[in-house]
Amino acid sequence: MGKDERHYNINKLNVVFAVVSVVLLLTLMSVFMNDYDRDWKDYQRQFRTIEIEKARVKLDKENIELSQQAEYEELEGKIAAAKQAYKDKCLAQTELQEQIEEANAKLTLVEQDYKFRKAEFDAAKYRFEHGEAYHEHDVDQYREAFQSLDQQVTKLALDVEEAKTALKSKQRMMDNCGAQLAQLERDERQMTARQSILVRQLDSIDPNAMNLTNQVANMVRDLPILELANPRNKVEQIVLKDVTEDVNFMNVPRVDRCTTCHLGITNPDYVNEAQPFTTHPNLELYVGKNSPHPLEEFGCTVCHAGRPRGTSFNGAVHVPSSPQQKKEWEEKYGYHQMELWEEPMLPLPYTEAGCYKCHSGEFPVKGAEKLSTGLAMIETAGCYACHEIERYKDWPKPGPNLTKLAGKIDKEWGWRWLNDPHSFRHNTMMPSYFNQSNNSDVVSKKRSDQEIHAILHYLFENAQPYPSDRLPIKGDPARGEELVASVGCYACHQIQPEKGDEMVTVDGLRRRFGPNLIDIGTKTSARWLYNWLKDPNSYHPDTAMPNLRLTDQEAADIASFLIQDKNNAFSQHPVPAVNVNVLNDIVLGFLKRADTDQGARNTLAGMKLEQKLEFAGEKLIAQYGCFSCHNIKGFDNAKPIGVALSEESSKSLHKFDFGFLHIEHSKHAWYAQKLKDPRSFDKGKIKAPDEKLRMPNFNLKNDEIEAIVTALLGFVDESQVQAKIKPRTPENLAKEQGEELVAQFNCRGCHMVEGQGGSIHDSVEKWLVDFEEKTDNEAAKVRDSFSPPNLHGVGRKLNPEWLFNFLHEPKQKVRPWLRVRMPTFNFNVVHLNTLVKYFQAVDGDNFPLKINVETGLTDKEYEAAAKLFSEDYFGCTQCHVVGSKLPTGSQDSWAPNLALAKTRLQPEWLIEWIKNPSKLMPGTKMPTFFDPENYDTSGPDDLLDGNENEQIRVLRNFLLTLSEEQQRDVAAPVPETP
Amino acid sequence: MSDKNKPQKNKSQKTSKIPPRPTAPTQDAAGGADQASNSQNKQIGVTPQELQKKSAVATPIVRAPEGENVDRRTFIKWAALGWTAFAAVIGGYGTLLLRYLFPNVLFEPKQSFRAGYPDDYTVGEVNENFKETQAVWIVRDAEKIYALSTVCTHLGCTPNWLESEGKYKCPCHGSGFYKNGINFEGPAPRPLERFKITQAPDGEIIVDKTKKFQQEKGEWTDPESFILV
Amino acid sequence: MSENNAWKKFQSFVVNTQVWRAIFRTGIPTTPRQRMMVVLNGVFLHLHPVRLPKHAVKVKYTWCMGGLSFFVFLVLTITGILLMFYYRPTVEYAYGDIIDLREQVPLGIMREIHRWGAHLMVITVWLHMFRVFMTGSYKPPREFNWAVGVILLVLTMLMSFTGYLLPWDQLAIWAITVGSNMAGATPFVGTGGPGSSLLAIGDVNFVTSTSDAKFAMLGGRFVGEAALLRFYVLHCIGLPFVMMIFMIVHFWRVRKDGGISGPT
Amino acid sequence: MIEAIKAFINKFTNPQILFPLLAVVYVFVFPINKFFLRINERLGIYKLWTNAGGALMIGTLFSFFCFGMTDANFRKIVTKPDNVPIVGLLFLVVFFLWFAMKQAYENDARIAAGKRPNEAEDAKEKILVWPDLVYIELIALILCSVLLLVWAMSLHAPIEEPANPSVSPNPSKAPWYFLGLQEMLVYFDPWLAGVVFPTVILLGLMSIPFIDNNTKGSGYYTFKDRQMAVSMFMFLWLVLWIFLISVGTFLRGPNWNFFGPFEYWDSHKLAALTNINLSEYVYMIWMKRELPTNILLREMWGFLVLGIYFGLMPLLFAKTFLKNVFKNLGPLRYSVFVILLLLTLSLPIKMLLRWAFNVKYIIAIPEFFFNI
Repeated sequence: MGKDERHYNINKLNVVFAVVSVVLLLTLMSVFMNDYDRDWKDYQRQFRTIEIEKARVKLDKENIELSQQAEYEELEGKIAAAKQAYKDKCLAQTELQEQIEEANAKLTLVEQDYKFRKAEFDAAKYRFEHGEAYHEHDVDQYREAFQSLDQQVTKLALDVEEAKTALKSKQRMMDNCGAQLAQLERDERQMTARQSILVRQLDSIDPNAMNLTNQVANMVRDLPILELANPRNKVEQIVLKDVTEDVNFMNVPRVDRCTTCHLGITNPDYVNEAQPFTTHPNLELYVGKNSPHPLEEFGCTVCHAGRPRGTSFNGAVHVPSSPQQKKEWEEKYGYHQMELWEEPMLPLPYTEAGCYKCHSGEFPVKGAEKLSTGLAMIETAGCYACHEIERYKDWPKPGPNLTKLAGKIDKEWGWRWLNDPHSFRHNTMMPSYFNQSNNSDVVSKKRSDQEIHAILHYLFENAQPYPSDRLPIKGDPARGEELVASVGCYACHQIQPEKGDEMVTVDGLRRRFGPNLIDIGTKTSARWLYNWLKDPNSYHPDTAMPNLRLTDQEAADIASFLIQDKNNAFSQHPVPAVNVNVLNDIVLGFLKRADTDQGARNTLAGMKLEQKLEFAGEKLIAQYGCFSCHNIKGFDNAKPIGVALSEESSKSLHKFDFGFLHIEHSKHAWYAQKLKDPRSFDKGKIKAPDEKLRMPNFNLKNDEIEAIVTALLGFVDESQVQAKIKPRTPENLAKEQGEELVAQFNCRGCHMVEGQGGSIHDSVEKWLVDFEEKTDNEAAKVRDSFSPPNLHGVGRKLNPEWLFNFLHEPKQKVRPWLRVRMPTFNFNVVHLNTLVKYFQAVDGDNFPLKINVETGLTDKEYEAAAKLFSEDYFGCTQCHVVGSKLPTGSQDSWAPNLALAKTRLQPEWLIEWIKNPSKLMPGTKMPTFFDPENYDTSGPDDLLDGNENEQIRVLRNFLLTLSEEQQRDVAAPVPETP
Repeated sequence: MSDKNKPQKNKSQKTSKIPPRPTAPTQDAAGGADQASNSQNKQIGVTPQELQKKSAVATPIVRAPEGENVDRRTFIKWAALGWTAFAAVIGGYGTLLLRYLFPNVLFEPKQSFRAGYPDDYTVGEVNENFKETQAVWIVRDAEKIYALSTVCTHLGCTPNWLESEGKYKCPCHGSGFYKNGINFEGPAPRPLERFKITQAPDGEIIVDKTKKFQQEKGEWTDPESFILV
Repeated sequence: MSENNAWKKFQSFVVNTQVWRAIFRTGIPTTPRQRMMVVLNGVFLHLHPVRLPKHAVKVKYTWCMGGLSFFVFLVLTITGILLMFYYRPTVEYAYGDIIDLREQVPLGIMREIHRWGAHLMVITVWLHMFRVFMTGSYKPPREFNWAVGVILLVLTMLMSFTGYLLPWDQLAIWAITVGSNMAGATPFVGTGGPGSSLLAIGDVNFVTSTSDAKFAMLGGRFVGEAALLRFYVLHCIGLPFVMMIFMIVHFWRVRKDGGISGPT
Repeated sequence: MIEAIKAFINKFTNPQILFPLLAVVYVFVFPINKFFLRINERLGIYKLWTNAGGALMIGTLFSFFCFGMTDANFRKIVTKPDNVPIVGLLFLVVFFLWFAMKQAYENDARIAAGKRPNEAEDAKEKILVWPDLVYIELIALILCSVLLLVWAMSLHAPIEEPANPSVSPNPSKAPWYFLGLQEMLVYFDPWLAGVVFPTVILLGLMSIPFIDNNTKGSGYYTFKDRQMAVSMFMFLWLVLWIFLISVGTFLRGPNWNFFGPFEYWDSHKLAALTNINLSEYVYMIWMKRELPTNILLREMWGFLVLGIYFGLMPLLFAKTFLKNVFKNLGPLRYSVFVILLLLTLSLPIKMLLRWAFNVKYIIAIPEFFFNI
């Protein structure tokens, strides 16, 4: 062996080599299979099965429908006959056919000849033009060539024409012969259009419907490797250039692959299919082709979040909406959440959060009920006061002004209230600071008692006197009760003793806009109430509580009614005495922050009890942030104490402290826990009293929490969707600002604005039943007449000047029969302008819109108009108030005061209104006098030659002459100041 | 110059025997093939038959050394298996590379668009809805619907549809086209192009701009170039 | 005198240090033996034999085109590497980066050198081939090396072609469009090539605009983002890698086939 | 006067004139067999390969460019940054052609006189590589570097407007070294000009050593020892490669129309394209009837022509004027050689058919993109 210079046995080497090669080959093959095997392919296969099934069902239906149509059968028969006829008559004309062929050949030849000669001609033309332009030597030669070709081409063109005519005449004979068949076939195509599409669809997907070759092809095309060419299973993606993904260094186009598995998402046929094939709900609003959010332009993840490029269940970072679902997914998909993805999919209950990033300027967000509720909760609870939120930057403080506190409550009540506000008023938005999970132990409790004392002390010491008048007259509680029910208090307030179990809604929150007035007698005095009602701004300059212009008597009545309600149990809650030792600890703690231990002790020793209380009170107010919601003397410029929330949900999950709580590690779970029990993250932690979490407990119900969490999840960085956000045009800004004011002053408590609101209607109905002796049915019928008006279209309808003045001081009685009052709000000029602009912007009009139109009338016209106005024709006064004259018709159709038309209404609008009221205000009670379907014949024929336009114009002008004082012979004027 | 020996020897091997190829056999075990091809080169003008014969003789690459020529059959079997598998692996690597070159998705802008339903178009109308966004006219005549490119075949300007005159007229150099896209005046050398047009399962029209049909190539009769209605 | 002496002393000290001798084995080549050893011992000079027939040293015979091609290749490699520091192969940035090479980057002339060097290399390679043909140097035993040379010629042109796209200007994309359209006409595997419609089963076409030769080249249906990246990778890594391998073979075979050709 | 010269050159450079002319001149400059060699000698064309001849060629080329540079249109095309290398290439090719041929003729003269070629004389002496060759190389590298640096400084690399896929420049040209192929596109479909021919060129180049079994002429410049090989190579290299590149670069303007070197590139220039397929010739023009609908029937004439060209011609050649070659090479090598030769010739043949008879395609099956 040594001689051969060999060591290994070649046979053995061969065997080893063969084995390792085969192993490598097998490994390589499994690489291919591993790459080939993807979940989404299974889904696409499944989907195809469903698709085939659906198409088959549809086709069957279509076929049955067709076969039931007599027309179709008839057509089939006709076609068969026509075909036979064509075969017999037309095709039999062999001579003609030969002629056609011949003519065709001739034409082709002549045409080619012409084409070539024409090309030569064009080139010669250029050469000649060029030669002439540049004075070339051979220009004459070029000219000659050009001219001769010109002649040839002209001649050939004629030849072509001739050949064409010849062919056409022959062809026409043939065509005429087959014209009937062609027409019939066209009819058939039209009739079977849907069927043939289905047939074609099935041909392309259904193995049973295709021939063998295609079956083979469809198998082959999806094989490993070969699938590179023309596969059926493929990753679907939507690339969105203007909806970006934030990759920290920059924003890059978003690439959504969700539709790879969610294949039926835009197809309404799949409503009842299971995920992932089911149709998206509400295609008119989302994803649908004609919706405002078409799939191609918005994709999926910009709203739903998740990992857009993922093509597997876990890769897309789905998030279960409940623990059960999580368990289910774990079993079914091997689910686990991808931890290193910042934007996991929004769980189903919180999906509406996705709307916010684009619709952050809207109040409320239309179509997103839960998100709107969440935002309304944030507004009502005043979260923005402690937590900076971009949207609520300039909003007033949500709590009452405490600078004149001493005039309203006593210290004892104050102590009990601070100790546990919810025990006095179950649904108050004043949150609980004490008796919480991190300060309920005995030591903390003792400390809390003293803290409350200190805070109250500070507040009372620093309260200005409230120069309130005594009740001038004795009030009548019964009348007070009726007034509360009728003037409109229930638009914002409720008197609700028990916690209801109704779900929180935007509308419900409007009725909770002002405090629940239950047990108010325990809280304050009739005197304070009287003064508050007469002039709320004197107690709280920024209050949203308007002035209802109550008479002294009315105010006294209401005060005396409200004061009756008392809560004795609450009053009996013991108030502990001031404990100097505990107080000393508190004071010392605060002192030590700025001093040495000894220094602090020295200072403490030098303080009197009063001083200690005052000192501790101030520090505690600063610590708890009371000033964020309430005006408190000495805290005018203090900064809010909470975390800014404007882009809270763009924050990395790592920045959320879950403490020692065993809850799911997700933003939504954290938010929910924080809202449920804000202090619970302190659990198990050892903290000094001033280190403890401070966020108070709002006693929120689960549905309220869910709504708020939805809104919070929506608070994200908007840079990704800049291109999709409504442009900040003056109109849109006017709308935004107006909507903001509408929310701030709770206009929707009384009015329908942009189709939402009018929360007061129910209580108006109740009032009608309770106090006006109407039956339930009657009340339901006339409740709209006795409720504040719908503000739909007022931008176009009202004269902006009038609107401005009316909002400022609503003295004029447009609807004198109403008991509910348009109160006087504390609007400043900016507010007023904003509102007027807003209403105009909503109606698409530019501010300021004021058209001067000629409103004069000739005598003849006046006469005609007066007739139209009268009972004989339109009978306007049946429903409309004119001046102080109430309508003659039934209450449920009473309508505004026409005497105000002159100053109040836009003349142009009036024309359109008279013409077709329900076009401007769908569902209006105003009758349509001119039938829009047959407009030209709709008016009375005997006036103004039956010219409808003229009739409307004179009627409009007539209305504009009406006034409170003088009216020409229509109704006896009884002028009266409102 | 003094030490001439070494390079000289080297040289003599290389240069002196050209042609034919240097005869000094390379010292590897697979020298057989080399030698065969050497002899081939010596006599110029080998016929192909000869060539084949020679190479056939030269094929056994490995001479079984003494002591190993136990079972020639097994030997060949294993060698064949090993080398076949190895060749398959090399082929597999090639396939891997090939497959890798074709991604599953494309980031190119979509070349197809949905254009509503046949009923959205009236007979005889030239629909300009997609002229701006997609550079396509959709035309419906008595029988069919087709999609015309709005790119002039002359220099790529965009012609205008003149309803009253029933023609497309290019503003750049005055080329004129009939409603069906055939050129009849001006410098345009050929008719406008048509695009692939099909119907989705829901009956919606889909225009695919990746596939063009040119009249001069006789492609307008292709069933994908129109929809029958 | 003493100065000179000191210098000599210093010189001999340096030359006799272990470091010096570790690096330079032969010393200053003044004797024929040392001159031989220089060539024999140096890894780079070892490309050459120690001595050559006189004609092979004459520029008249060799034109030096092969050596220049290699040199220009090295220049292109170095300038290319430097250009990569400032160039990003994306549709967003490529064009601007090229502009900035002239406008802003210090010694951005690197790009000019690279571009003209590329043209120069094509020319020198052609002329090298021309010279090799004219001296009949492809004849046995150099047939194989001639074939390797042809491959290197093709690779040179492919290098130049792939680099042509990178500035991402009109010149670039249209030149590549013209070039890549030809790939689209490849028989059987190009959509526009003869026989492509035969590679179909039933109604299912297997050669489509996303699965033909042109697509494999461009990574897209037309010259776009993917094409830029593919060409960049091929230009900077793929083709140079292949080229290096063939160059090694080429140089090795030049030596093994008996050095530069000459008359017998 | 100058204008007249320019007009003349404009016309003269039209490929339809220049190419045949070049082909004819080529035959005499590079005589492929004894017959042409005799003419060559009689006409004294071989004198081109003397110093005076070299000076004449370079001088002519130089003065042509000098003259041309006075013309704005010429200047515009020639000084386009990417065209400059081709101007350089032209000079280099002419120089090195002369340089190689000069040495070849010198050697031929020596051999005729019974001496050995110059190289053989030199080869007797051995030279140490260090320092002679190493220095020569170093100097060459330095010169090359100087050239590159000066070139880089004096001429900016081109950068045009940003890429725009929707606006194609007219004309759109491939990189200059592929312009020969693009020029072929005028006469052949892309699958031939862009795929088949380049492949054949490469394979053909690689097969040269195996077809050329002439043992003489290795390692020295010579013409007469390898007359046929050199002449054929010159046709490919000078006529089909360098010339076509020059045409593609300098003489093809908008719409790939021909423009003389002094002509303004007017994108409105029209050239009559009246080409017609062989089948149309046969059926429509000669038989005066419509084309048959059956593709095979329609194109059988084209297939017939091609069959004759590639099937019968080699046999015919083998019997006639390539008899010696056939004997020399044997059937296999001969087949490869002759097919390559025929493919090479197919380009000028197709050009001539196009110019003389407006033949568009010999076989036209656009249905399968199969046009020849």
